[in-house]
Amino acid sequence: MMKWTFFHKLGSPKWFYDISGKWLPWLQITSLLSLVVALIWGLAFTPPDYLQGNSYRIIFIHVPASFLAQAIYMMMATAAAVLLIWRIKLADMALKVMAPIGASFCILSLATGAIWGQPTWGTWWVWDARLTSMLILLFLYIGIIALRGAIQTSEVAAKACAILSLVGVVNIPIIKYSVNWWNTLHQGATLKLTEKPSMAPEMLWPLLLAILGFYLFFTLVMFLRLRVEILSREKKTRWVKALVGE
Amino acid sequence: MLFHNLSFQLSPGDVLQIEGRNGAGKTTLLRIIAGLSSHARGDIFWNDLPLSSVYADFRLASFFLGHKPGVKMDLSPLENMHWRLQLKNIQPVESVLFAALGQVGLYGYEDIPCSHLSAGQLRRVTFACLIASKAKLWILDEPFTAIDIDGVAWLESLIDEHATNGGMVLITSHQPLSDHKGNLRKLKLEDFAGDALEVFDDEY
Amino acid sequence: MLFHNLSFQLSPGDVLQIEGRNGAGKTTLLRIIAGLSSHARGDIFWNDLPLSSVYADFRLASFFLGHKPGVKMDLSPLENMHWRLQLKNIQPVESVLFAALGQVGLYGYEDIPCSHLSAGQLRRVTFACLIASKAKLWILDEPFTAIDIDGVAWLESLIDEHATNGGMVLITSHQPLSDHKGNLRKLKLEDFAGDALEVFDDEY
Amino acid sequence: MMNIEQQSMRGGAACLALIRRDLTLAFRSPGQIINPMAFFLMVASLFPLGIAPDKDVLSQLAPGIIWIGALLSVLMSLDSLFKSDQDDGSLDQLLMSPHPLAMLVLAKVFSHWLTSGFCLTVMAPLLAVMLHLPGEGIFPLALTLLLGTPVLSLAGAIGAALTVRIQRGGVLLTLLSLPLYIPVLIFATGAVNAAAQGLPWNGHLLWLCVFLLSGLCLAPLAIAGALRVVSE
Amino acid sequence: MMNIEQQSMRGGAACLALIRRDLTLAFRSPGQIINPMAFFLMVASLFPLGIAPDKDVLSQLAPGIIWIGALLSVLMSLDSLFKSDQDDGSLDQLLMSPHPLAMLVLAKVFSHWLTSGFCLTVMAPLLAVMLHLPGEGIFPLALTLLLGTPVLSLAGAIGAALTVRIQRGGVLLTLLSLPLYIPVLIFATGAVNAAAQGLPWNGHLLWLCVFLLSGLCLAPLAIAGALRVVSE
Ligand code: HEM
Ligand SMILES: Nc1ncnc2c1ncn2[C@@H]1O[C@H](COP(=O)(O)OP(=O)(O)OP(=O)(O)O)[C@@H](O)[C@H]1O
Ligand SMILES: Nc1ncnc2c1ncn2[C@@H]1O[C@H](COP(=O)(O)OP(=O)(O)OP(=O)(O)O)[C@@H](O)[C@H]1O
Ligand SMILES: [Mg+2]
Ligand SMILES: [Mg+2]
Repeated sequence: MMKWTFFHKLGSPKWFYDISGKWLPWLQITSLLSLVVALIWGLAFTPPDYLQGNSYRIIFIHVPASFLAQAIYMMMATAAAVLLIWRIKLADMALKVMAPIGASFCILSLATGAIWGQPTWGTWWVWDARLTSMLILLFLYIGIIALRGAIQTSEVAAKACAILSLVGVVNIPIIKYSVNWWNTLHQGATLKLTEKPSMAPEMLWPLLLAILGFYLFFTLVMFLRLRVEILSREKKTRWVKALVGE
Repeated sequence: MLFHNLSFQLSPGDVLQIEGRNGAGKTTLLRIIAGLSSHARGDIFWNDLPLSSVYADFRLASFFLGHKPGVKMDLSPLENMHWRLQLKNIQPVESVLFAALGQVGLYGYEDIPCSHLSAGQLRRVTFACLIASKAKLWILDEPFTAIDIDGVAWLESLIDEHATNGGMVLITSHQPLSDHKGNLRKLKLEDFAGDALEVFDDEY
Repeated sequence: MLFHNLSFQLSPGDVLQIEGRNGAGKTTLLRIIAGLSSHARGDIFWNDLPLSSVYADFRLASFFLGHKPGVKMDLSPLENMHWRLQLKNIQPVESVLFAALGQVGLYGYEDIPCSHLSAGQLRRVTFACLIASKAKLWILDEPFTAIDIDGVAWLESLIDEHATNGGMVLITSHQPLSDHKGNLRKLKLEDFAGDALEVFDDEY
Repeated sequence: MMNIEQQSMRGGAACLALIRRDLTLAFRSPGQIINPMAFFLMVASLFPLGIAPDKDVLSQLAPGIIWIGALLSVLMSLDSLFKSDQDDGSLDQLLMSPHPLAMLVLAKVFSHWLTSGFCLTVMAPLLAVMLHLPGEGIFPLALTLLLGTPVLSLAGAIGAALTVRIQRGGVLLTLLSLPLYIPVLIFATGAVNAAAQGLPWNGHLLWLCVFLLSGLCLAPLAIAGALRVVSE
Repeated sequence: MMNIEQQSMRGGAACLALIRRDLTLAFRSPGQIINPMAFFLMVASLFPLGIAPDKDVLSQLAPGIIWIGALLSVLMSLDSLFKSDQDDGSLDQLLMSPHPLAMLVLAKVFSHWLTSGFCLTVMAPLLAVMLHLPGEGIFPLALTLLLGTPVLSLAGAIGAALTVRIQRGGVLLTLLSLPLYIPVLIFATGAVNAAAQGLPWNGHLLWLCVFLLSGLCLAPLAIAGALRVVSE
């Protein structure tokens, strides 16, 4: 019984709107702070790499963006499962707003990777497994956005997108482990939960901070978009009318 | 919101005609009842159980005829009946199929590809399936479309007969149904009408 | 051979209803007359000239409504009327289009994609084109399909009016047409019937 | 409930009837069968035309060309898998059947595979010879196609089900299926290339088996769910 | 006769209305425009995956891959050119128009080209970079596509018209169009390859112009004839 009330509360757009309103200022401050500190630290105060010189500094954008592009997809899949099992409207709204954000991070990862590739590999683009699978992830995002655009009835679109997001999850492990399965140009994982990172600590700490900053920033953007989505979908309800009327 | 506060009950022997002007929501209602569309709010019961829990049972006992005949154009009427009946869990028996086809006036057309049939003949193929399916609940969306005068009379008597044998019929038609046995009821969708155009306001 | 020895003449003010059971060949006949199907044997004249020599003229003055509405599902009724009329050499005028749409009962639906319309509403879009086209000869294949009772009455009066204004109408319908002005003639295809199944014997 | 237990359900018979129907349809309008094969042949024969017709280069490219041809032709034929049923109202009848939809859908996918993937597999050795694939590569090629094309049908059918109500869903279908296709393509061509170079290739093959099994278990459920959802 | 001379015929307006209609339809279900582009991108990105991803080999294959991708995607999009009109009865209305059918048909083909071939041409340089085509080859590639894709649309439309009543005419369309496509493919890739190697390529280009001009003059007549004949 306890569990159910909890879920219904979570599923209520109004509840979420109120709670997220309280979180917003904190999110704004922390994300801005961590991003600014991490980027200044990473770009200006870490020593140049002995192999790549200064070009490696793009790592502070590339790696967080790549991580987020994948993590957002997993969040979408979770939201999709929640939507299909518990039929919670909020999950669909989250699904809808997360897709374009995920696609943006995906594009950012591809772009920074391409820029990085120019000095290190001597080419913008190679057809290696990690890069290609990232491109596929972008296709997945675009597919989900396009499917929603193509189906007019919003309830149908919601469930269809949820199914598609769940089916697409098979690609995440492929992106993750593509570097291990195929010998590719791209670097293997250096950040692992199970092992001690092989990276120099003066590079590692700003990187970790940048990752944190990107996550906070993503949460912020998602909350903002989700709140707009909630208002536009619930515009006929009493509480939104009251809110707007204020 | 196409309609609200709509509620009705169907018992064996009932024929319920759903009436309404073009765009009133007859097709939508029938598709919702058949479980082909999801409904915004409201419940449907079958044998006093919520429909969602006895879908297989409901589907076994009902037959849906929509605007489209559900007939493969490259197959003959006979072949079409074969797969339609198998899907309805009925083992097709050649003699029954021929009898049904004869009854709908397609004698001689058994083995001609359906793409060579006229609009009315095509719909008659579906009626042959209907007869052979032995379903209890018939859901018929404008069954008289493209059917000639003799055919209409025949179909009306078929519906009557089905009702007197304890069947149920849910029908939409713009033509008035003649009611011989007194088991016809009518449901005017206009009485429950919401605003059709409102549907679009929500979306745009 | 679907029919032979069939011959008729249509003058301004005439309404000719072609009757026949399902599969008699009504659709086939109308398509032949409209020049959409080639006919085995026989001649068609338009203004006393063989049709094949004055096709453009004939097409300018006639309007064909078949089993399929000829309406693009992704366009709105208004947009559909635009291209339909332009193809008929008519410059669409906004006010005329709106008037026609209002006349067929689609007021308020002008800008809604046709895929969101019901079966009857979809056919009404074609009638709006028919009204705005100002064609002289109307070739209507079962125009009453999916039209509600009020719509049928309205359409009958429209046909009557067109005939009294000197137009010509060639119509097939299984429903009896009410004849107010006395300009309705009927053509029973059965009287000229060949054997429909023979068609297939030739082929197989 | 009671009704179902009284009447024994003939789900298997329904599936067989559906397979028979789809195969009959395919044989009656043979385009449906020849279509993927002709497309396959076309892709394989356009390449030597568009690219320098050098035997050595060609033999290196052969596995890739053949597999891409197979992938594209399966993808093309998938578009009408459910759409043809939707257009004539048969899909409604499928949805109204008392038998489990996942089972019926699996039957449909199976007959789709028989008329596309299987025919391509049979044809592939011919193309392999035309494109000068080394002899050792031919058997692995056929094997990967045999294991891989059902996965293509299954995964693509999910996309086909999701786009069944969309007017020109072709592109969406492509976009939706592609992410699922690429792993198959990579492992399959990897296997053939390895075999052609005399390296072990059973690792790749194992992956294809895994894909096939998981596809067989999960895809029908996803397809059935998608069909129910999308039919509003 | 008399009637026509009385009323001035607005053939141009009808063509414009048709073009506007088709473009509106394309924009409304954007799949129709993105479809060929996505397919194009897909073919171009599948190849490096299926084939050894070696930069030098790839840059040699690039013109062929791009042109074959363009050819296939135009071909795929042609299937629905007249069939979508046939399915909803619009084709009957087209045939019942008093305006010359060849003109209307040309309008349809033009809007088809705008939504397929033209978009592909715009996209091609991107793919060229992705496939490492040498810089000198990029302009000739775009130019050959600009001249060649209208020919593909025109020639393919003949096939599309002939197969409009056939249920799954895809394959027939392919078979009918292919013989007309191969010369275009050969000359176009020839031009790009020549340009990439620094050789003169205006001879090839001239041939493409000839194809385009003769296609513009003859194809509409053939298409119109085919439509009239096939509609029984
Ligand atoms: C367009 C090209 C590129 C793409 C799409 C790409 C994609 C990715 C992705 C998806 C990750 C996350 C890996 C994970 O989750 O484990 C990643 C991490 C990384 N990338 Fe890239 N990358 C590209 C180019 C490059 C280049 C040129 C370099 C430098 C040589 C590079 C260096 C790294 C590093 C060091 C990591 C962190 C690995 C880790 O700690 O797990 N990437 N990249
Ligand atoms: N796919 C759809 N999306 C949104 N609205 C729709 C859709 N299909 C139908 N409608 C709307 O729903 C309403 C009811 O449509 P429905 O097809 O149920 O009418 P109907 O009573 O069957 O009419 P008819 O007698 O013309 O068949 C119409 O106003 C129509 O505009
Ligand atoms: N494409 C075709 N090929 C061969 N025969 C056909 C074809 N279409 C129709 N027929 C046959 O021609 C006959 C007449 O068909 P038609 O469609 O003209 O009938 P109809 O009078 O319009 O019937 P309905 O009232 O059912 O619409 C039918 O017997 C049919 O079997
Ligand atoms: Mg209806
Ligand atoms: Mg007819």
